[in-house]
Amino acid sequence: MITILDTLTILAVSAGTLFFIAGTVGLLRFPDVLTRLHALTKVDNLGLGLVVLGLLPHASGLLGALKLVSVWLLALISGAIVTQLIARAIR
Amino acid sequence: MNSATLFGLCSAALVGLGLFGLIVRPEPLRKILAFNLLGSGVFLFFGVVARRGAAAGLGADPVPQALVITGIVVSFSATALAVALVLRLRKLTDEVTSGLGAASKAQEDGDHS
Amino acid sequence: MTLNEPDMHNTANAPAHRISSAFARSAGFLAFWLILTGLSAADIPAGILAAAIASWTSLLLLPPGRQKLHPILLVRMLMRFLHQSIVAGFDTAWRALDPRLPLRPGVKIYRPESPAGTTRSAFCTMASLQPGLLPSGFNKDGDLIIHCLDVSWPVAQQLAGEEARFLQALGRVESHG
Amino acid sequence: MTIPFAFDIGTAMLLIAVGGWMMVAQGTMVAVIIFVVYGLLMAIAWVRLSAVDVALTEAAIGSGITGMLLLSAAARLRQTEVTSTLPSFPIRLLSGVLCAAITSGLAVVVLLPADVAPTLAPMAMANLPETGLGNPVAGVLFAFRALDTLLEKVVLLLALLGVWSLAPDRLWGGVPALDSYAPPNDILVFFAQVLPPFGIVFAIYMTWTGASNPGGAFQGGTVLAVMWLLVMMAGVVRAPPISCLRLRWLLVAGPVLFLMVGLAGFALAAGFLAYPAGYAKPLIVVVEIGLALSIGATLGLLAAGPPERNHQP
Repeated sequence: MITILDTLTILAVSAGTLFFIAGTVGLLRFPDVLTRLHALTKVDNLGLGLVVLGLLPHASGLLGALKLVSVWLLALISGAIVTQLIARAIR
Repeated sequence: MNSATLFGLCSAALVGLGLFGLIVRPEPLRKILAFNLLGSGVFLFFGVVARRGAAAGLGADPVPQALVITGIVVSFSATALAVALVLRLRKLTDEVTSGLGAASKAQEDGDHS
Repeated sequence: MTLNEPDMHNTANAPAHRISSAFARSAGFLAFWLILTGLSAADIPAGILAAAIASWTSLLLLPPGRQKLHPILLVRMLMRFLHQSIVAGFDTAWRALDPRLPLRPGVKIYRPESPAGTTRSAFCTMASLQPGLLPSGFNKDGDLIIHCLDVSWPVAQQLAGEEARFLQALGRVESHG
Repeated sequence: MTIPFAFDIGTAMLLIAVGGWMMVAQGTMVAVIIFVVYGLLMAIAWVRLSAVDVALTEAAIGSGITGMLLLSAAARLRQTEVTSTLPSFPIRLLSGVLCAAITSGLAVVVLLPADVAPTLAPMAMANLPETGLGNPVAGVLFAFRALDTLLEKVVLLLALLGVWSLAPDRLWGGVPALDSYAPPNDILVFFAQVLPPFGIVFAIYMTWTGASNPGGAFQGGTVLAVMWLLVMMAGVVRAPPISCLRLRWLLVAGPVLFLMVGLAGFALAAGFLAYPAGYAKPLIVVVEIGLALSIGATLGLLAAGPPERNHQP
């Protein structure tokens, strides 16, 4: 039986996957490394965020949900910083 | 065919690839990479043995797993030593080819005595 | 140690301030520990030890500045930031999937208001998740080099607004210099 | 065919493709980057084989810190990279045939398994309650095969001695060249100021939880090592001279503690590396904490390489 929460999970995780695909398409289509960095960080952050959002209803309690969110936050911040490092290095 | 057999075949292929790279690639750092590929193939083979030994409510036999963990750490230390050797060798070769070798060697010997 | 934060004109921190920020950081790290382990009494002593070591390291690496954070402004800024990172994701995904590939990539220069050091780096990190922008280091004059997906975008205007909000939330007074 | 099995087929094929690509890629730097990707794929394969402890170790050591070491080596060698020629075609063909033969031999071993798969899992599980641990892999590492683990720590130290001894005599006791990457006010400095405290909490968690869940001193120590390397590369903390006495104590603290606990087994329990009944778990946790610190220091210094300049106090 599919509940409302399950529907939310399916929708959000599928949307997240779509964004990962869009990010990969950008990675292949964009003309140079700097523009590819845009595709990689911005689109994939949103994709990961949607996957995390979709998994939240299945987390074990509040702390489990916070664990998922902190995975996303750590990926977000390290992605934001490492992109700048790569951009600086290749500019 | 199950997952364990599949990864077993995968590990066989990786061992072959790593060995081939180790023999054929001439650059030292590429040899180190090939050695790591070969090693990870062997570790994966252990993982398959562990998975097939699943018993007593465990997903995999813990003894090969522990051996692999030890193996990964030892393989890292071997890699670090090999990289240091390659870098030192390259430095010495550069000194010799640029004619500085004799001077720096004399200085080192002076410090030594 | 070569640390650039806190501000140069603020060398002597009041001990009370140091202690309060030590407690705040320890509480934060303890919360992180609880997120990792879940609530279990057996793990709490190790968690307190971990939080103490982490906040000691944190104070060593990043001594507290004297700025007074505005919680409401901070939350509003974070909400705005979240919203913008979603917009950025949609924007870039749309550009990637559009068959015409609508890109006008280029570089723009922005002179940041925030003081050099941790504050400016934090601002750059925020800016790197803004739609279409990617800070890629500084030029010789200390100006920020921004790589943009679309150079027709009013980058300087957008960033100036963001930076003003950012500095307000940190409780810093804007100083033009 | 189920969806997980299809996923496994995808993972296995990707592993072989990426491994092959690593061998043929142009440029050492590219090959090293492929190696990091390969390590992460391998970690996924380990999860699929129900070996989460190994997956964590592979991601942290096999991909993470080995990747960092090889990347910096490739960057250093890039300026002076000489084009070496491949061996002649007959030799390549011969080695190809040889390697294919070895692969087929292994494949036959995989496809014709023993009637009853050999396993020590029931024995490990039967004796696990005596140790008080909940993670059977930790039980093997620190109770049933503790000698292996102790000797492995010694191997790590020997490797470090080997790396150090590659320094020229005049630089002995000097400082590894690490802190020359970042200008001041750089974004890397910001990273090194913000991330390490979280890394420390995570490393302690990994070490602490290793007794009953996947994790342990190896993975926790690796996280510590990476955080230390980060602050040293950003120039926030200076790299220590290798003559520093406190550093050397830190390096040997874990193995010495382990050895002392092992020797105490002669007096208090059945023999070398045996634990007195009822005290196994606290002793193992103490040893793991000491080992995590020493492993962190040793791995960090192994990745930092031999000293390259003299220490100026």
